[in-house]
Amino acid sequence: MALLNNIGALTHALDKEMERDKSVVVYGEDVGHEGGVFRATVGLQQKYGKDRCFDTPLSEAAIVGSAIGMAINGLKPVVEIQFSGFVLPAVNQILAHAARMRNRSRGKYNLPMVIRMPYGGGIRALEHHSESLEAIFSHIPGLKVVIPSTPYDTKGLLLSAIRDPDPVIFMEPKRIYRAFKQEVPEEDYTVPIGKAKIVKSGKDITVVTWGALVREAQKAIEEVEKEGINVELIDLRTISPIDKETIIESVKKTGRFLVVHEAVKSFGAGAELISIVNEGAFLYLEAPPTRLTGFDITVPLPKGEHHFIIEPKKIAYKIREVVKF
Amino acid sequence: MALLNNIGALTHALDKEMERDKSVVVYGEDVGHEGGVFRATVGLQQKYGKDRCFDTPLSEAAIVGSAIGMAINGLKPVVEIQFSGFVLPAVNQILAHAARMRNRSRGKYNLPMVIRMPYGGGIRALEHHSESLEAIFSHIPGLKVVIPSTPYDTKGLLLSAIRDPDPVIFMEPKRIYRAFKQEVPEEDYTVPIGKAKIVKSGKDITVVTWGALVREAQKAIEEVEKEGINVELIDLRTISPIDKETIIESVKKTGRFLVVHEAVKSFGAGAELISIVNEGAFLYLEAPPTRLTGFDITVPLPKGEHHFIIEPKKIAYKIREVVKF
Amino acid sequence: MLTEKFNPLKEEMLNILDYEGNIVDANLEPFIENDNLLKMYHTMVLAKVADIKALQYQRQGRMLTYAPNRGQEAAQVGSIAAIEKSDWLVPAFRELGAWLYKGVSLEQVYLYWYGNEIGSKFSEDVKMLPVSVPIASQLNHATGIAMASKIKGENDVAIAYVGDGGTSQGEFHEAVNFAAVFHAPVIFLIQNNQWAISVPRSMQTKSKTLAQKAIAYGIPGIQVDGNDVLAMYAATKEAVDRARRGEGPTIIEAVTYRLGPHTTSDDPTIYRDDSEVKEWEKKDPIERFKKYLIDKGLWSEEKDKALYEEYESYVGETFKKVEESGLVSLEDVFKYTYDEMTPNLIEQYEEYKKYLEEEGQ
Amino acid sequence: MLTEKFNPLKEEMLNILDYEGNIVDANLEPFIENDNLLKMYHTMVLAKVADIKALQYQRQGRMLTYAPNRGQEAAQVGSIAAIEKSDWLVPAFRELGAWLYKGVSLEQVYLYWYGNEIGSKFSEDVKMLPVSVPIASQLNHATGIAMASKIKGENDVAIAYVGDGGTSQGEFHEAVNFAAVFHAPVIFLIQNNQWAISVPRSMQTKSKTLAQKAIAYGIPGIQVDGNDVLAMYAATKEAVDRARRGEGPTIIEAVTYRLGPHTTSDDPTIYRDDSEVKEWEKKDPIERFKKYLIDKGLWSEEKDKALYEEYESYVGETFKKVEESGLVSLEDVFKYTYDEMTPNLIEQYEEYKKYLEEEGQ
Amino acid sequence: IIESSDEGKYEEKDIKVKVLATPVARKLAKDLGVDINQVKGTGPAGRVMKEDIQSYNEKNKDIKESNVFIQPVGDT
Ligand SMILES: Cc1ncc(C[n+]2csc(CCOP(=O)(O)OP(=O)(O)O)c2C)c(N)n1
Ligand SMILES: Cc1ncc(C[n+]2csc(CCOP(=O)(O)OP(=O)(O)O)c2C)c(N)n1
Ligand SMILES: [Mg+2]
Ligand SMILES: [Mg+2]
Ligand SMILES: [Mg+2]
Repeated sequence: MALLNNIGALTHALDKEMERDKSVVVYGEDVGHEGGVFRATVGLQQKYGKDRCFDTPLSEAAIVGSAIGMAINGLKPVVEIQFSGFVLPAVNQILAHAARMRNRSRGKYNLPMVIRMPYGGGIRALEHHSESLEAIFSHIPGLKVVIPSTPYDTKGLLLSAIRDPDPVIFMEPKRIYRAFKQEVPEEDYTVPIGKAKIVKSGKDITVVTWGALVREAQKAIEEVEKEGINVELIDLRTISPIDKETIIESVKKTGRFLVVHEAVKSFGAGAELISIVNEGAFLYLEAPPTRLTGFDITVPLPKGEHHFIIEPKKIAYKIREVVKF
Repeated sequence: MALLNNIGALTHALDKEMERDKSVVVYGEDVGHEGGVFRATVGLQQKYGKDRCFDTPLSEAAIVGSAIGMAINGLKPVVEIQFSGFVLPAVNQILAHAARMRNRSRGKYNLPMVIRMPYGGGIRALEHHSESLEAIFSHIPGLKVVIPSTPYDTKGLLLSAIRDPDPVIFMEPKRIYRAFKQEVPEEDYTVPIGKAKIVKSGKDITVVTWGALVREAQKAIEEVEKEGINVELIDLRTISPIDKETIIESVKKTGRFLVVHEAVKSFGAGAELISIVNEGAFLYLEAPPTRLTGFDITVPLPKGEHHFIIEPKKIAYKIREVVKF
Repeated sequence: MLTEKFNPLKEEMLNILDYEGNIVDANLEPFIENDNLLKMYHTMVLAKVADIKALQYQRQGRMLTYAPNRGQEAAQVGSIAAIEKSDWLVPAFRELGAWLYKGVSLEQVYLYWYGNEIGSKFSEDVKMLPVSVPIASQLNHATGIAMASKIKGENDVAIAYVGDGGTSQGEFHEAVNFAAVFHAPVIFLIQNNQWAISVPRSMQTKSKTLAQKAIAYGIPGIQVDGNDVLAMYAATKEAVDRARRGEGPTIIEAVTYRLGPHTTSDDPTIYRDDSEVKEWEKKDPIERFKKYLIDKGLWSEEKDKALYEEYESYVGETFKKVEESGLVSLEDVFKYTYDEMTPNLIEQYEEYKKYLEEEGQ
Repeated sequence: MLTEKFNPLKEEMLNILDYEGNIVDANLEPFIENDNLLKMYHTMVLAKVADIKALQYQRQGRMLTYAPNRGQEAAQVGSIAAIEKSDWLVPAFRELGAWLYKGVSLEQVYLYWYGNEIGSKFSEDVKMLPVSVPIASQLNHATGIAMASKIKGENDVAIAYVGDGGTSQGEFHEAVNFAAVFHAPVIFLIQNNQWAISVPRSMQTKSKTLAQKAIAYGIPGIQVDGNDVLAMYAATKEAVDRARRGEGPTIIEAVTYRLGPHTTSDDPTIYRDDSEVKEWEKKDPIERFKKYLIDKGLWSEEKDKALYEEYESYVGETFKKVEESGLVSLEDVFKYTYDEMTPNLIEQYEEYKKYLEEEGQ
Repeated sequence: IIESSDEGKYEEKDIKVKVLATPVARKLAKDLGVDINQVKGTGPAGRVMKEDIQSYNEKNKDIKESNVFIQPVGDT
C-alpha cells in the first residue's frame, strides 16, 4: 500500500505494467527524459530504457498512428497526448483507424493500445488546455473511453486499459492530478472497464458524474443531505461502453436523475445518459432527467473561467431543483 | 423556376452567389477543372476563373485552414471536402480554430466560411464514404451545422450559409443528390439557419429526422397513416443551433416522440433531441422519447450495408411501437 | 549507392531496362533468381488480367467500385519482390500487384472490392494491412510497425505505399519525419502515377521531384523509372538492406502512370488527353519485362499466351466464387467492433433480430 | 540572392553582425532608416524588460502562465521590421517582440497572458491574428491570408511564425506546400530556439537544417543567425520582396535560443545544462545590436540606461492597469461564440443569471 | 420566407387538450385503470399529481366497482 495522488497512481501503474509485460512501451512529447509535463512518466526511461519510454517529435498524428502500427506488430503502446486539446491532429488516426482496424480486418488485427490525455478545466490555463471531449470519442464505435476519478481507480483502470485488446482513450482529469491522496495497493489489481461505481447509495435522486466532478458532487451532496435529500451518487468511470444497467437500476429506485459534466451541454454525454434513462426507466420518472453541464461556449480563459466551472453549490442547487420538481 | 435535383441546386446556388458576391471563392480537391467528383461545382471555373474556383493539393487541413485565413482576409470561401469521412485531417482546424476565432478575437475576426461535405450511407461505397458525423460538429460551440433534404432547401440553406458571418458545416446527403427533382426559383431567396420545417402536421406522434431520411420517413408515414396513425414530421434542417421551439411545441401536442437518424446511436444527435424533449415537454410525454438510428458500428461495406440502412419499413415499425406504448 | 548516384537534386532517374526491354547499364542490373523473376512476371500478368476483368465486371454491374492499377505493375511488383515474407506490406489501395506477390489471394482482393470486409482478413502468415482509404494515413502505421520491429530487436522491415497526391498530406510528413528520427526500418514507396483523380502531379507540389522531399527528413531519396521492374527492384532492395542494417528509412519515387480511370466511378477524359495515355502505353512495364525474360531465355511468346489464357480462366473462376459468396451475415456485422460485443451492441443486435422476425424478413 | 548564396544544402548560415556587433561583410549590410533601426532596438529592449518582469510577476503569483521569449528578440524584430503596416502577422505564441513592433500594446499582451480574451482583440488597424496554441496550425491561416491577398489583387504579404518543434507537425507541411503551389505571398519564419519544451532540436528531425525543408516544396529556404537582427532583416526583406513580386513563399530558419524556461510552468534544468545557456547568453541579440547602433553614432550607453529605466516603469504601470482590470463579465463570456447568441445560449445565460441571483453571488 | 408546412393540415379540434403529468403518474393512472384525462390536477400549472390520481381513484372506487358487470361500449 502506498499513499498516492492521481499522478502518482499513473506512474505507479505504468511502472508495474512495464515491469510485468515487456511489450508495453510508453511515449509522447516530453514523456521520456523529462517524464512528461505533468510528470506522469517520470523515472520510466531511466528504469526501462529509451526503447521503451521515449520522447517524440511534436507530431500527434504520428504518435497515435505509429502506436497503431506498433499494436499490430505485437507491442502494447501507451501514448500520451500532452493535453486533450492537442489530440485533434490525431483524430484521423483515432476515428478512421484505431477504432476500426479490428472490424476492418475482421478480427485479424486487434489494437491493444492506450491513448492517455489530461483533460478538463479549472487549472487556470491557456486556450486548448481545458476542454472535455469525451462525447466525441464515445460516439465512435470501436473505442473505449475511460475516466478515473481516484488514485485507486486510476491504477486499476489503467491496467485494464493496457490489457484490453481494444484501443482505449484514457482521459485524466488533470485538475485533480495532485488534489488528494489515497491508499493504492502495491499488488496487481484491475478495475473493470464498462462498470460504473456507486459512490454512495441514496433514494431520492440519482446523480451521475465522472472525473474531477465526482469530488465536487460529493461536496454538494454533503450540503443537500443536511436538508434531508438522500442522493445516490454514481461515478460513471467508463463513458463508453456505458454501464446502462447500473444507471437504470438506480433511477428505477430514485425516480429522479441528474447528470453533471464539465463538457459543453449540447450533444454531450449528458444527452446520452438522459436517453438511456428514458429508454430504461421512463415509467419510473418523477421529474425530467436533467443535466448540469458546461455552457455551449469555448472554456473561457482564467479571468472568466469561474463562470464556467461547476462548483458544488451549483450542483446542490440543481439537485434541489430536480428533487423539488 | 427550374426543375433541379439536389446537386443541380447546389451548383445553381453557388453560381448565383459567385455572380452576386465577388468575395465568394470555391475550392477543394477536384473541384476546379473537373467540377468535383459529384459535379457540384461543374462549370464554375470556366465562368469565374481559376482564382475563384480551383483545385487544391490533397490536403484537407490546408483546405480548411487556408479558408480560415481567407475569411479573415475578406473572402467568403466555400470549400468542399470530398467525402465527410475525409474531414478528419481537418478537424483540428475546424474545432480548434474555425469554431473559436470569433470568440478568441472577441469579435474582431468573423469567419464567413462554408465547409461542404457529402455524407451518409446507402451508396454502396468503400469504407470512409458513408459516415454521418453531424453530432461531432454540433457538439462544438461556434459552429453551425446544416443538412438540407430538398433542392429548394439546398439552395436556400446554402445561400444562408455563405452569407452567415459564422462558419457553417454544410452536410449534403449524397444518397439523394440525384434522387428526385423539385422546382427551384431562379430568384434569390434564403432558408433560415436554425429553423426546422414541419413537413407534415399530425397529432399522434412527432417524428424528427433530416437529410436522406426525410423521404424515407415520408414513405413510412404513408404506411402508418393507413392504419390511422397521424404523424407530425419535422425536417430538422439545422442540427446546430437546434430549433428547440418547434420540436417542443410539436411534442406538447403529440405527446410522443421519435427521432430517426443514420448516424450511430450512442452519443448521437438523437440523444440531444431526446434531452431537449425531456427538458421542454416532459409532462406531456405519453411514451418514452425514442430513437431509431444506425447501430453502434462502422457502416458496413456494401454486402452488409442493408442491415444498417434505415428503411421506411423500419421507421413505420418504430412509429407503431411508440404510438402503441 | 544508387541513392547517391541518382541523388534527386541531380534530377536523374534510375532506369535499368529501357522501353525495348534492353539493359541500359549492365552494372546496374540486379541479381534476381530465375524463379523469382518468373514469379514477378507471373504476378504482373495476373494483376493485369485481374484488373482488366474487374473493370469489365464492374461495367456489367457485377462488381462495385474498383480502383484499377493497369500500368503500375512494375512499380508494385518490382518493389515488393525486394522484401521477405517476414517483412510487412502497408498498402494504400491501388497495389494489386504487390498484394498478390505478398500472398494475398485474388479471391480476397475481389471480395474486398465486392464490398465484403472478409476480403481484408488475410491469412495469419500474410503480413499485410488492409487497404487504407484515408490518403497517406497508413504511412504512420508503417512507421509504427517498423519502430516496433526495432524495439523488439527483430529484423523485419516495412514497405508502405502512397500516391503522388498522398505526399501533400500532413501524415506523409509526420510519418517520414518520425521514421527518420527513430531510424525505423521502413521504405516509403511513392507511386507517382501523375494524377490524383483529376489533379495532375504538377498541382500537388512545386518540387520538381517527389524524391527530393527526402532532403527535408535527412534521409536518402531516389527517383526511379516506375515502369522498369528491375530498377524498382534494385532501388527497393538497396533501401531494404539499408533499413535492415539499422540506417533508417528511404523515400522511393516510382515514376509511373495510371493507364485506367481513377476508379470505376471516374471519367478521365474530362481531365486528360488520350494522347498522354497513348504515350504511356508505349512504356508498358509488362511488355518491357517480357522482352527481358525472353532475351534471358526464361520465357517465350507461347508460354506467354498460355499464361494469359490460364489467368483468364482463373480470374473468371475466382470471380464466380466471389459472386456466389452472398451477403455478410448479421452476426458478422456486429461481431468485430470490439473484442467482445458490448451490452449496447448485444441489445441492438437482439432488437434488430426481433424486428426481422416480426417483419418476416 | 541571399537564398542562393546561402543555399541550405551548403550548410552556411547568413550572418551579418558578429557577436561583437561588427559587420561581417559590408556588402550584406541591409539599408534600414535610422528611425527604423531605433524603433527596432527600442522594441527589442521593451520586449526584454516586459519579458523579465512578466516572469517576476508570475513568480509573485500575480501573472498566469507566461511564455518567455528572452534571447529571441532579434529573430522576431528583425523579421517583422521587414514587412509593412498593411501586411499580416500570424503569430505562434512566443513572439512578443514582433507583436509590439507590429503595434499591439503591451497592455493587450499582458491581458492575454493574464487570462483575458480581450487581450487578443487588437485594434482594427493591427493586422495580426491572436496567439495560436495548437502548434503549427496557424501556418495554414497565413497561407490562406496570403492566397486571399493574391486573389483580391492586393499586394499584402503574410509572415507566419513557428518553432523548431512545429516543423514536425503535418500542418507545417500542408501549409508550406499549399502556399508554394499557389505562389502565395507568405514567409514561414521558423524560430529554431533549439528546444521544444524538453525535446532538443536534434530529436525533432534528422535533417541537418530546418531551412533545407524548403527543398521539399520547391521554394527558397535560408538559415539565418537568428540572434543577428540585421541578418534577420535582410533575409526577411528579400523574402518579402520576392513574395510581393508574386514569386511565392520562402522558409527562413532563424537559429536562436530560448534563454528562459519554456513557460513559467517549465523547469529547464531537468533537460539542459546551464553551460549551454551560458554559451548562448554570449550571443545576446540585444547587446550586439546596441554595439552596432553605438558604432553608427545612433545610440549611447546613457540613452540605453534611460531607455531601460523608462521601460521599467512603463511595464510596471502597464501591469498595474492589467491587474486592476478584474474579471471577464458574464455577458462577455457568452457573447462572442456566434455573431448572434443562439436561443440555446440565451437560455443558458438567463438560467445562470437566475442561479446567481438566487444564490446571492 | 418559406412556408413552414405544406400538407396535411389537421383540424385543431382533433387535438385533445393534454393533461400534464409525469410518467410515474401516468403509469399509476394506467395501473389503477383511471382515465388520467378525467383527473383534476392540483400540482404546479395544473399538473396531475400521484395524489390526485389516488384520491380520484378512491372517490370513484364505488362507481367503478358497480360498473364491473357492465360491458364497456366502444373505447374506454
Ligand atoms: C484524406 C482523403 N482525402 C480524400 C480522399 C479521396 N481520394 C481518394 S483517392 C484520391 C486521389 C489519390 O491520389 P494519389 O495519392 O496520387 O493516388 P492514386 O489514386 O493516383 O493512386 C482522393 C482525393 C481520400 N481517400 N482520403
Ligand atoms: C498540437 C500541439 N501539441 C502540443 C502542444 C504543447 N506544446 C506547447 S509548446 C510546445 C513545444 C513547442 O516547441 P517549438 O515549436 O520549438 O516552439 P517553442 O516553444 O520553442 O517556441 C508543445 C509541445 C501544443 N501547444 N500543440
Ligand atoms: Mg494532420
Ligand atoms: Mg496518383
Ligand atoms: Mg523551439
